[in-house]
Amino acid sequence: MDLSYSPEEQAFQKEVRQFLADELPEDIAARVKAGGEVSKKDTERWHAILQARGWLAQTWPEEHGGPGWGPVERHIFDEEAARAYAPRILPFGLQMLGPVLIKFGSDEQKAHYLPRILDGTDWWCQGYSEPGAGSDLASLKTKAVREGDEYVVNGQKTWTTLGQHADWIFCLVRTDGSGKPQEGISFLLIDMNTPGIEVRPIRLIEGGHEVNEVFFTDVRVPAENLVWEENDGWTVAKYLLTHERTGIAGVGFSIAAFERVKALAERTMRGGKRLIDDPLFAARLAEVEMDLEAMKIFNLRMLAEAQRVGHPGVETSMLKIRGTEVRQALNDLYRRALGPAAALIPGEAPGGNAALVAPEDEAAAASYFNNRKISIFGGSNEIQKNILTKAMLEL
Amino acid sequence: MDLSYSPEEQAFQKEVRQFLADELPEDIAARVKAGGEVSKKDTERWHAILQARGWLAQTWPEEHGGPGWGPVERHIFDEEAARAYAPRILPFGLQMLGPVLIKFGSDEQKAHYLPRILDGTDWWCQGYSEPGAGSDLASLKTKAVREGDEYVVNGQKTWTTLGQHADWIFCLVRTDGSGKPQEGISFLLIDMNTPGIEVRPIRLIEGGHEVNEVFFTDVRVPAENLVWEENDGWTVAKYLLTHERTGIAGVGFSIAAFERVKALAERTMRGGKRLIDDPLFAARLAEVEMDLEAMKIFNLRMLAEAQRVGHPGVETSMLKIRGTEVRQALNDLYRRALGPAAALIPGEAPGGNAALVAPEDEAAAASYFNNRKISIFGGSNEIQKNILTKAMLEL
Amino acid sequence: MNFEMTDDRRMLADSLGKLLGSHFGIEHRNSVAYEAPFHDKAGWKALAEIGILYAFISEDAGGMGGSGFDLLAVFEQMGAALCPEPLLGAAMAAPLLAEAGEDLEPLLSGEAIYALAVDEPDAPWDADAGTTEGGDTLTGRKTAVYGANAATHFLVSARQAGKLSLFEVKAEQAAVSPWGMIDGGGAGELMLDATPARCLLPDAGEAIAAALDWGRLALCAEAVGAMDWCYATTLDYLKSRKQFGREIGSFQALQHRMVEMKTAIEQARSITILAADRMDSRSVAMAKSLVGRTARKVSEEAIQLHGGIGMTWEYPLSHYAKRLVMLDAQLGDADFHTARVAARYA
Amino acid sequence: MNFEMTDDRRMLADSLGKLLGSHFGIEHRNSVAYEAPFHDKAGWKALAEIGILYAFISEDAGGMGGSGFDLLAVFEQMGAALCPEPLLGAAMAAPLLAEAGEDLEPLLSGEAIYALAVDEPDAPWDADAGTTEGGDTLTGRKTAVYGANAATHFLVSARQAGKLSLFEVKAEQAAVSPWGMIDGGGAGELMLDATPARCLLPDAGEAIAAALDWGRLALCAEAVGAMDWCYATTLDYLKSRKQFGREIGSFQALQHRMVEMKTAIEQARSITILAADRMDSRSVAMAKSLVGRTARKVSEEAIQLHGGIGMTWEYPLSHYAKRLVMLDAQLGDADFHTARVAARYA
Repeated sequence: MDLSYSPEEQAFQKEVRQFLADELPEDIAARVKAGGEVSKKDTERWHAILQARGWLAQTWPEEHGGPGWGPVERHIFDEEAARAYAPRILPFGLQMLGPVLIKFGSDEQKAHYLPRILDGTDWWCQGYSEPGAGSDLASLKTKAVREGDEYVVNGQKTWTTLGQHADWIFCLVRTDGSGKPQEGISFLLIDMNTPGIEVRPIRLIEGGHEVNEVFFTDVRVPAENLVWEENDGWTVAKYLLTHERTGIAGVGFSIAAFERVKALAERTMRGGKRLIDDPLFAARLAEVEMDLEAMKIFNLRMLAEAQRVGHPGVETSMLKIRGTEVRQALNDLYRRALGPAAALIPGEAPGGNAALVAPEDEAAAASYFNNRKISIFGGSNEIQKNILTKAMLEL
Repeated sequence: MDLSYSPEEQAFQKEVRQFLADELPEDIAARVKAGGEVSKKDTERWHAILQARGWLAQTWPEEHGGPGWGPVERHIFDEEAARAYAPRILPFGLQMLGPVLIKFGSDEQKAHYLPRILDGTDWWCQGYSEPGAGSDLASLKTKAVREGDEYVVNGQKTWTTLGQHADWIFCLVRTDGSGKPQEGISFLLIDMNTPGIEVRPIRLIEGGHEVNEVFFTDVRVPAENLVWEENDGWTVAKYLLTHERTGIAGVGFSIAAFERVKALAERTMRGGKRLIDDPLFAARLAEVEMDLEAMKIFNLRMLAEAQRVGHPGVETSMLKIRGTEVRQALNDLYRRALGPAAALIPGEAPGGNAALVAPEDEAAAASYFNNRKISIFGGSNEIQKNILTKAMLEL
Repeated sequence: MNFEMTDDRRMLADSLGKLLGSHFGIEHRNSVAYEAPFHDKAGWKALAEIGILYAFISEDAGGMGGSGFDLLAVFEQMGAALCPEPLLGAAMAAPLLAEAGEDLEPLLSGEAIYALAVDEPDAPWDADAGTTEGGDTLTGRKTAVYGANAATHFLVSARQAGKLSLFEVKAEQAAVSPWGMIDGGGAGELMLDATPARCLLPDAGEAIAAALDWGRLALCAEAVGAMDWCYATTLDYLKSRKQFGREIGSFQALQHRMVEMKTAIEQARSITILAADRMDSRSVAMAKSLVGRTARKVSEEAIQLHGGIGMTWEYPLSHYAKRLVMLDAQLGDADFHTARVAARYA
Repeated sequence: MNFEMTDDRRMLADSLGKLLGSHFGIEHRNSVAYEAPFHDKAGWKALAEIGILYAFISEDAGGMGGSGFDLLAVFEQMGAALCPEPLLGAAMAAPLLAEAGEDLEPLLSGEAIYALAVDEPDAPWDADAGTTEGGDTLTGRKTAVYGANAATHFLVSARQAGKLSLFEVKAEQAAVSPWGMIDGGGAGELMLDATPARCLLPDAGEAIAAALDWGRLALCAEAVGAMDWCYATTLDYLKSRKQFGREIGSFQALQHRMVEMKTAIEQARSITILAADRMDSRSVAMAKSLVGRTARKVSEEAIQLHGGIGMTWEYPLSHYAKRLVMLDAQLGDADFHTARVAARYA
């Protein structure tokens, strides 16, 4: 057993740290730390900085512009980036569509789309979920009917994250309704500027706008935008869902969240003593920290296994569950540590002498509420448990 | 709203307290407090004392020798008795068979069996569960075949509490195997001295002997020992299972358990201070106390409703679940409060100067383990949740 | 022993429920709850007209209630409708004004809106720890004053001659920095700088502690009302929503979680009844702690069992969920009150 | 980064597993575990002969192990087989004897059986709080000395010239009041009354703390082994047992609980690996706390998922369940170690 990184990995970790120290814009990191929304511009700036270093498309093979990292390198980058309050890399083009095109796309599709993802020309969003379908992805109803060289698309997608900024959407559509739900699905690339597409915002619980509904009314899509074979899109969809789940535990986010709670509790006074010195609060924090420390090792175990056998195992579902539980527990403690001031709406706090909390802590409650999503989206924890039941229990 | 007992109920409560102070033998109460086993003799003594006062058959109508109590009186008695460390009243004859005979028995059966339950002539045990059946009662396999004026019984019962002391057993047996599992069941009274009956002890996790397996090999039972109609025993069984669940929360036991933990934590030193002054331990105890205080009121709400409409509602299943959770949480804290000394086997502690814990606390761990049963037996908590699902969710 | 509401309270609760249903539908509620002054004058007037403020004052003192069960009847309805009006301040002010022998008519009629200002930033939830000094004027800062925007009067605690005293400050003479609450409604920072004040009670420690307990009970009752709503809504959802070809309510893992939610709510209701009956600080602390923890759990479970839809602003559940989580932070959170209960063992 | 066991450790673990399987079948295990002296001389000798005691000593000092991962390899097997032999004492004594420059041969060969005696009744788990005074003889009382019946030597902490020192007391010169443990194995009260003693380390505070951490790690590893066994056994049961006409494992509510159990065990294993790697007091405290809580939960869930059969003496699970619950009480329970971790924030 050896829990430490190899000398090469340690050197890489140092390199990542140095890169973040040198290249991550301070203003962006401050906004991430404060838990507020990261603008499209911020994301684009950060993507460009990463691409300049060749570190943007982290899961792509080198021949297509990836950095040639394995799961451990990606994990090291994730952890360091989260600690440094870097914005997340938007997954839609880079982690979702890119690998799909590399595996299933035609040579023309690869040549056309991949470079545009890398250089930021195309901002992609995802058209998977539909209203009333939830985790039951295969029940999708959006129809695409072939008419000559085009597909005519009608239907509705939902939970489309950052769709308001997107140039393109990759969609699962139904091209044949006669068989089982999983059959007759196709994977289509659609230009968001095509007539007949309407994007409507969905406001989330805490008030933010990050997801959307996307409506398709007689949207005409060139047939060459079909990826892989017609009616075999489920193969593509499954690949996308199971591909690259090594970052699923969100360890970096939890480490950053833990540091935030601890720092806040150190400077929060409650009746003459620091909150961190309150035995009950400290015990609650300690119990979450233990879970986090355990999860770090559990995550490394999964990474080592993924490196060894070439793909992550079913443990990723356990890590998804525990990862979201730990983050949500930390979000909860963070909000509670603020006491009554937690209630204030971020950005609407009274200023000057009347300030209630440090600006970086203002979004504690909003983050808590927003992060209820992490146990729902991306395959709810209940779905993960069903997956694990099948795999482990063989029942 | 009025949470207090009526003047009559208060007077009754006082009367019960006085009775317990006067009549409950101190040596028996000491044994109950110490959590050890209560002997058959102790139980018989206590039953006789209660019967002398007319308070033994608490759920029976007055015409058959009951005290004419309603659910509130029974609750008051239970609570006071538990606080005073009275042994429990054995339910098999008094709370199970008695009401069954009163509702389903022939006049001859009532006249013969009821007085013998009251005066202690017959010690009854229960023959419901079978190996491999668990909560799925209707799947029972013990067969009774009619031959002339007799039934010939073959099969096996299990989890027969205190069967080692019993004179009689009431059994569910299969008299017809052709229909649905619930059909073809009959309710039979069997003399434990009949040839062909063998009682084998089941030792429980903590080492105690309170339950048994009972084997029947060609046991001949007079046909007059059939209660109610042949093949309609399921009606009787259901009545027995749902009858009189108002005491199901075990509030009295939990109150006594809470007092025990608190008293122990008050006299236990941990590194120079009392355990009760440890903020973390005190907080854990406080959280259980709140649950217990809530449950007391929840229980009273159920009793008031039972008194109003004549029978308890589905809330009894919630009270069963929460009641066992609270008791088990208190058992857990009690064991933990003892620290390393909790491990010693009751009755085998070194004496004299080397004594480790007060004799009354010796059984803490044994009780903790033994009481894992309360969420399993009598309809496991999972079964209660299924019952509640059907009733409340109408799903 | 009787757990039925009296007819009077039942009638009040029913008419309150009807009024809230017609006046504070979720869209109107949201427009009031999330925009200053977080207060609908017409709605407040209607609430006052059906007499709910009288529920906070005993008959002896000119009201029609004044017991814990009166608060229960009112605030359960407020919670079920998620009404953001600043009623909490009135519930706490009423016994204080009565104790001080003040004219109660302005409060009872709804003309005056009172807010209680006792907490300070470094010691929220602990009136005794405040450092504001009192006299003819007050100087100091009070934090998280609920209903500050709408208030016409503040009841302010301050130290005077070594004792905790209670003062009245008129809103027009006070400097308030208001802020909106993420779960709806408004609060404010009361910035006192030689602010004119009138002493109502020179020795007010016990009276303030009791008033805070009234407020805590009100919050517990509000939570119970909101939890009932969440449970019923989630149950409806589980019965109607289909996934993988069947009602999601047919999944046993979800069924058992619904049973646990319902059981927890009944426990929370029970301890709230206990607190309303006893109205001693221990029972109220137990109720606020257990209800605070249960409310968060119910909120989280209701969202999770709904899935994505429960996360959206448009779906009313999200607002109930926010309220249920955030009310724990008002007047002492679960751990604060657990520690109070635990301290009594010592 | 590599989470595979080295070949040496794998071989040791395999041969230990085989030996335990053949020698300590559950019936023999129970007869040893629940009857004084809670020790099977032949079994102990066999354990010593395959060299497991060498795992506690570094190669430099004449052993073949000495790292946290060596302890892991040994105690996981001990836990999986529920072996009651007094190996914990040896694991803690080994580094102390090495530090003191004592001859290790008697320990390594299994001839000498060491027990550590540091806790006292009013301050269990806290060696520093002991009041026993040391010198040429010792007077005082040590509590919960594990393996006391079988021990040939006691390593005893006592205060000497203001410092915590370590003494050796020979079993034949000691007064021991032994007691059996409900989860199997024996402990004893060491009653010291001018008992002859030999000082091994005059300034032993750090060494004793480190030795206790080795013991805690051993208990964590033992728990992981026993939890794996419980999980596998419960899974088998769910697959084979039928109720209401179907495998009980087909009930989704039970499935989800199995997933939670498995996830919790993997977390416990992970933090045990962390502690074995770091062997600092914070990591060990975190491991002991998380493992202690997880072990209890696994024990309770395994019984509950089995139903009545899991409650019986005859069914091996009940003994694993007892061990998993009770090992939390050895060398500091979960709350004790949580408080230690929490105190580091201050």
